[in-house]
Amino acid sequence: MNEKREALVLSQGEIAKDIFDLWIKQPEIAGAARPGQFVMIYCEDNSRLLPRPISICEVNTAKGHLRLVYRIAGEGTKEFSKLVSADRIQVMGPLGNGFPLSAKKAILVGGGIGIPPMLELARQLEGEKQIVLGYRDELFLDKDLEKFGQVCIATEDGSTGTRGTVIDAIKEHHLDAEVIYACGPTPMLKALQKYAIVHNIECYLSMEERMACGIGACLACVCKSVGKDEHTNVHNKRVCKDGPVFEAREVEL
Amino acid sequence: MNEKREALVLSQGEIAKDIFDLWIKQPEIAGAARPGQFVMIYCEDNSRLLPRPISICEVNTAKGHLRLVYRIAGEGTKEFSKLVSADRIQVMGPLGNGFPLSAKKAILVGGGIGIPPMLELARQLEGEKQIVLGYRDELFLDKDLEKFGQVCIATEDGSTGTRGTVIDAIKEHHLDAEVIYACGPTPMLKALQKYAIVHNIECYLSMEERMACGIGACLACVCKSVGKDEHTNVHNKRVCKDGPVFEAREVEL
Amino acid sequence: MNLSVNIAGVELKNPVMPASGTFGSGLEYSDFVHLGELGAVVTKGVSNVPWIGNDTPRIAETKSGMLNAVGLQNPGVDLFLERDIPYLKKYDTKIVVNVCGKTTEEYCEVVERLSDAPVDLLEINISCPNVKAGGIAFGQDPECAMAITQEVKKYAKQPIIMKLSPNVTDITEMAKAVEAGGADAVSLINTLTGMKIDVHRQKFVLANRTGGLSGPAIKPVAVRMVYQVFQAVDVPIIGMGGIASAEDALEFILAGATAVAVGTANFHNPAVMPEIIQGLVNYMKKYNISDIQDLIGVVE
Amino acid sequence: MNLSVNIAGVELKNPVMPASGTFGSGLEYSDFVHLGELGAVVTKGVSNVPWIGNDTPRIAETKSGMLNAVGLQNPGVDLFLERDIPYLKKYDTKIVVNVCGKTTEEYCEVVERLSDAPVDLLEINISCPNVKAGGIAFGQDPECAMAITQEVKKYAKQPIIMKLSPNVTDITEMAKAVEAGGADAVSLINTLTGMKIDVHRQKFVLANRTGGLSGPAIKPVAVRMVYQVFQAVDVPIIGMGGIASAEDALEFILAGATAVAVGTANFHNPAVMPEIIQGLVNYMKKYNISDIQDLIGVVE
Ligand SMILES: Cc1cc2nc3c(=O)[nH]c(=O)nc-3n(C[C@H](O)[C@H](O)[C@H](O)COP(=O)(O)OP(=O)(O)OC[C@H]3O[C@@H](n4cnc5c(N)ncnc54)[C@H](O)[C@@H]3O)c2cc1C
Ligand SMILES: Cc1cc2nc3c(=O)[nH]c(=O)nc-3n(C[C@H](O)[C@H](O)[C@H](O)COP(=O)(O)OP(=O)(O)OC[C@H]3O[C@@H](n4cnc5c(N)ncnc54)[C@H](O)[C@@H]3O)c2cc1C
Ligand SMILES: Cc1cc2nc3c(=O)[nH]c(=O)nc-3n(C[C@H](O)[C@H](O)[C@H](O)COP(=O)(O)O)c2cc1C
Ligand SMILES: Cc1cc2nc3c(=O)[nH]c(=O)nc-3n(C[C@H](O)[C@H](O)[C@H](O)COP(=O)(O)O)c2cc1C
Ligand code: FES
Ligand code: FES
Repeated sequence: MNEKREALVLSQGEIAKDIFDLWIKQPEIAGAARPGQFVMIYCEDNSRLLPRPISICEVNTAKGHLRLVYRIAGEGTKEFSKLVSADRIQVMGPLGNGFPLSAKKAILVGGGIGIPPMLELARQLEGEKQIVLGYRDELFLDKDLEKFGQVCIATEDGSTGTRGTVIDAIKEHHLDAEVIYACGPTPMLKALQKYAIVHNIECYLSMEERMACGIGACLACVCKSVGKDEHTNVHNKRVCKDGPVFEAREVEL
Repeated sequence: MNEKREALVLSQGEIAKDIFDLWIKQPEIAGAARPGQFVMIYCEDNSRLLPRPISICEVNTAKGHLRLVYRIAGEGTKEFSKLVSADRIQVMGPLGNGFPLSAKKAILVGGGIGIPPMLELARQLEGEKQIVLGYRDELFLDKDLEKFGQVCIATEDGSTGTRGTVIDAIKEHHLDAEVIYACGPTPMLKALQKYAIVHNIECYLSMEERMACGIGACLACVCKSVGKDEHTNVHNKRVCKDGPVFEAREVEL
Repeated sequence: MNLSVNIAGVELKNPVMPASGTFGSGLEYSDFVHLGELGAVVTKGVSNVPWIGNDTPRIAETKSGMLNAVGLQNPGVDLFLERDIPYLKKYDTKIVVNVCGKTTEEYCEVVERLSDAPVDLLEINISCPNVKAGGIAFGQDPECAMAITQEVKKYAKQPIIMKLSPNVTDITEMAKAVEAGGADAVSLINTLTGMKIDVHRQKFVLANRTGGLSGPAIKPVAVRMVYQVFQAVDVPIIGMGGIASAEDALEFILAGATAVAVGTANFHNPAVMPEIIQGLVNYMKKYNISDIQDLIGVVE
Repeated sequence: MNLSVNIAGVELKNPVMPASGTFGSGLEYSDFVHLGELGAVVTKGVSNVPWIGNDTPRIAETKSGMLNAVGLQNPGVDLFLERDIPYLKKYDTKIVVNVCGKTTEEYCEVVERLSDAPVDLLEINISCPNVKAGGIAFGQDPECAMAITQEVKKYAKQPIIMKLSPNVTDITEMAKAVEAGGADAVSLINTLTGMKIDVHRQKFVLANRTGGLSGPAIKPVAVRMVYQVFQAVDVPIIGMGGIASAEDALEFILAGATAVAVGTANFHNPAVMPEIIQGLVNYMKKYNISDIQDLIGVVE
């Protein structure tokens, strides 16, 4: 049976302002995790009932370790940011479908707090990888990703790399690919969706939506889909179960 | 201005099953505390709003230390029981009136989790002290109290001292006194009230009631009083503000 | 020790079931819970045709609670009968189908389509606050509630549970109305209507503006209403609203509920229902209670 | 930056005040809060003669909330006028007196006794769920609510705030009724009726059985009702129910409240009101808002 499981906190550090890098030990989840999947982390505070979805950033299957990188967005992530090594947390997962792997020439695009899942993806993809990272200003995980391919950076304030968006960076560096993988804010996903359609490139987008159950039962987390979803036979796919990764042509953004 | 203050946890240990012995550092509160007064401890968990009243068990004014001894009764005290040294908690106090001190020959009576306030009282009373402690079974704080006078023990199961109640112990040991101070469960207080009236002894009872504000404003914690209360001019005194200590003849139990 | 209870002639092996809409039709949670251990499975609301539901965001967290405005997205009764009922029939549990609609005719159509299906009980949701047209009105007006109960009863072959809204001045009036209309049982409470505002964006958090408040936050209101309804009617009560532990479930039973449903707590702990069932057993052992039915409504 | 707001012609230096019954008449909290910093002080409900209130236990904690059944213990209007008003007059703040009664006559008697006192506003509590005789009926029936508003208005020299109960099917109907009756403002919400059961003792936790639920648990319901009432009436609204931070207060203001009251949160943090006022200032600075009145009801 799947279940909410206890995980041991191995270490935690702040790698950029309000961005935390958490390593936990949870062998069952680490053993099953695929890039693009996520876990649910439960709050200890009893006034916060809903679990928080966080992408799997890196996995050490042999050791049973998982890396999660997250930004403080509200009370729940603030609670998590106080965890220190030897603490215990409740986690469920791995959840969602994950990115479909292939050996095609790929562009991996991460925007802001959408960057973390790109790391495990980069580790597992076998083909040529070009990695495009968009930041507001301060960088994180860029050094980790450099090991796996050419990294192009776009910053809103122009402090590093291309001034502007990830699309600007893709254009500036004349990147091309057979497949795009992306995770980041909706405007970025929208731009990539358009880019992929115009350039006729296969493209996988990881979506975000508010979740309650995380396993496809409550219908909180739907996104508008082109095809009918199998579950309720309407045009609403569940991000937690049918996604979070969708082919760009499958979803309406 | 009075306020909710941060206190530093110095140490905590379990001195009997589910009975915890907590030392905290809070100089303002320690500096003002009198025997029979209490503090309010706030929960960190946001689902628990109300502060928990806990009697002051011992004070080290010079160092600014306070000792609190409490039983796990529910979720709040369970939360407190997990505190370890160097943790911080929010505390308000000292609150309530405390026991009136004198140099008269005294009997101090503590029943169960009503025993803790007797310790600081015993330390500060100057006259002759006879100390009667009632337990269900396991003893605690008895050794601390032995330093201040003769200790007589009553246990429900007869495992130590008199089998029965504190009244049985008082009778068995033929104790007499000019003043009785007591804290414990209502049946015990009721018996002592009667005993004091019959024997015409001055008697101070420390009462317990559910509290919200702890400072006399919300009228949650009233007890039926013989005289009219000054606050609302009815026969309901506020345990938190007019008490928790009342002369036995003042209250209806 | 007897844990079984009887709702309108249907015997449940224990009084614990999911609250409609929080458990899908059981499939997704079957990874976490042996469905055969539950007293019943209650499905998400089903309507005559597929409903697409509301826009997102559909949920928001609140202190010890949550708001939802899913808007009854569902595949419609046809796919439901074809797929979900056969799936549930594999398990040794009772099947309660929650029915929603915008008009009396729609409710009756669904009930009629279900009448020959292997379904044990029908729960008629006249209280969902998230559907614009109709829906809620039935649940807030005693005469409408009685009328729809009577109509539905004409088509139903299974016993009918009327699910009541807490957003009313007097819950007993509603309970009496559906009892008079022929309801075989009542379930309560559905969600309290609430709202959350994002003060930084100065916008409603939910696309639907309002949503239904559920979870431990509302439990005191739910227990009070179950107690009041228990005093007012004779039909059995399925109690719900914030149940997250065996003690919570016992509050409802002592207040007068024959069975209980667990909603929001599934999101916090997908294995909560078996834990609650075990907690009931422990309680009965501790206090030497041989039949759980001896606990119904005995608070004093 | 302007933080002041106007309730029926009375200018408050800021929109923050205590909720009636949680702050006594200010005396006890003056150790924690400079009363002169508050927009107003709202007193505990006062009746024509002293009321002894309910038996204990009067309160119970619930998840992110609490139940209370204090039962309006108060010294009666005479001692109140003699002691509490002169005390409050020492501070540079507005005085709102909360009035309770069992009959229309009792309400009118108190209002008349207060009419020449240096009191700025009267808040008429027609919604306290804890008083057996009368009380609550006024707050749950639009006609009764209108009638009592009209009667009270005959005796009042100060503007009248009618305090509404959330235990109704349609809060806008109640708000419209008291507006029609001449209310100068409305305040909402009072507590939701709830119950807690001690499952080990199988007894009601509160001596009064039911109590009023307050605190963050009920905030979503309160915000929703304030929003609905803002759409329905023209009189200013004092919003309350679970406010514990400046963000909470802003939710109410954006939903349509002109001022806000803080109740249960005082128990968790006796200095919460000055913190909320400071938080409002910080918010206005951050978003470059020069007048707090520009925030009232602007959610979209
Ligand atoms: C599939 C998926 C993967 C994600 N991966 C990451 C990641 O790797 N790193 C990271 O920093 N963030 C990630 N997020 C976003 C993250 O879930 C939210 O930032 C987080 O839930 C905020 O919780 P909070 O308690 O701090 O905020 P609060 O605002 O207090 O949360 C209140 C409620 O809203 C929900 N919520 C708030 N923001 C979001 C959001 N953006 N998306 C979904 N739910 C939200 C919370 O889960 C909670 O239920 C992911 C989201 C999804 C859906
Ligand atoms: C003046 C005073 C002094 C006290 N001194 C001590 C002491 O020194 N040591 C000790 O162990 N206990 C003491 N108590 C009792 C202590 O306050 C409760 O055991 C404690 O509040 C229980 O909290 P909980 O969260 O564990 O229980 P829960 O049952 O979860 O608490 C729920 C609510 O009920 C209140 N409550 C529960 N039991 C009591 C109670 N017996 N009295 C008052 N409120 C209660 C809690 O404060 C809280 O608001 C004292 C009580 C009072 C009034
Ligand atoms: C996400 C969600 C969806 C719901 N959908 C339905 C539904 O389809 N039909 C229905 O009658 N009630 C529905 N409800 C209400 C629940 O069945 C239940 O009455 C309510 O949530 C109170 O119980 P709880 O506090 O345990 O969640 C839903 C509740 C939630 C949280
Ligand atoms: C202990 C207590 C006593 C109260 N007494 C009164 C009262 O006397 N008159 C009144 O109108 N409301 C009374 N209320 C209701 C509050 O004024 C307020 O409407 C309600 O508690 C919601 O606000 P909150 O969640 O901030 O507490 C009382 C509330 C509490 C908790
Ligand atoms: S979160 Fe419940 S269906 Fe996705
Ligand atoms: S706890 Fe508020 S008056 Fe005593």
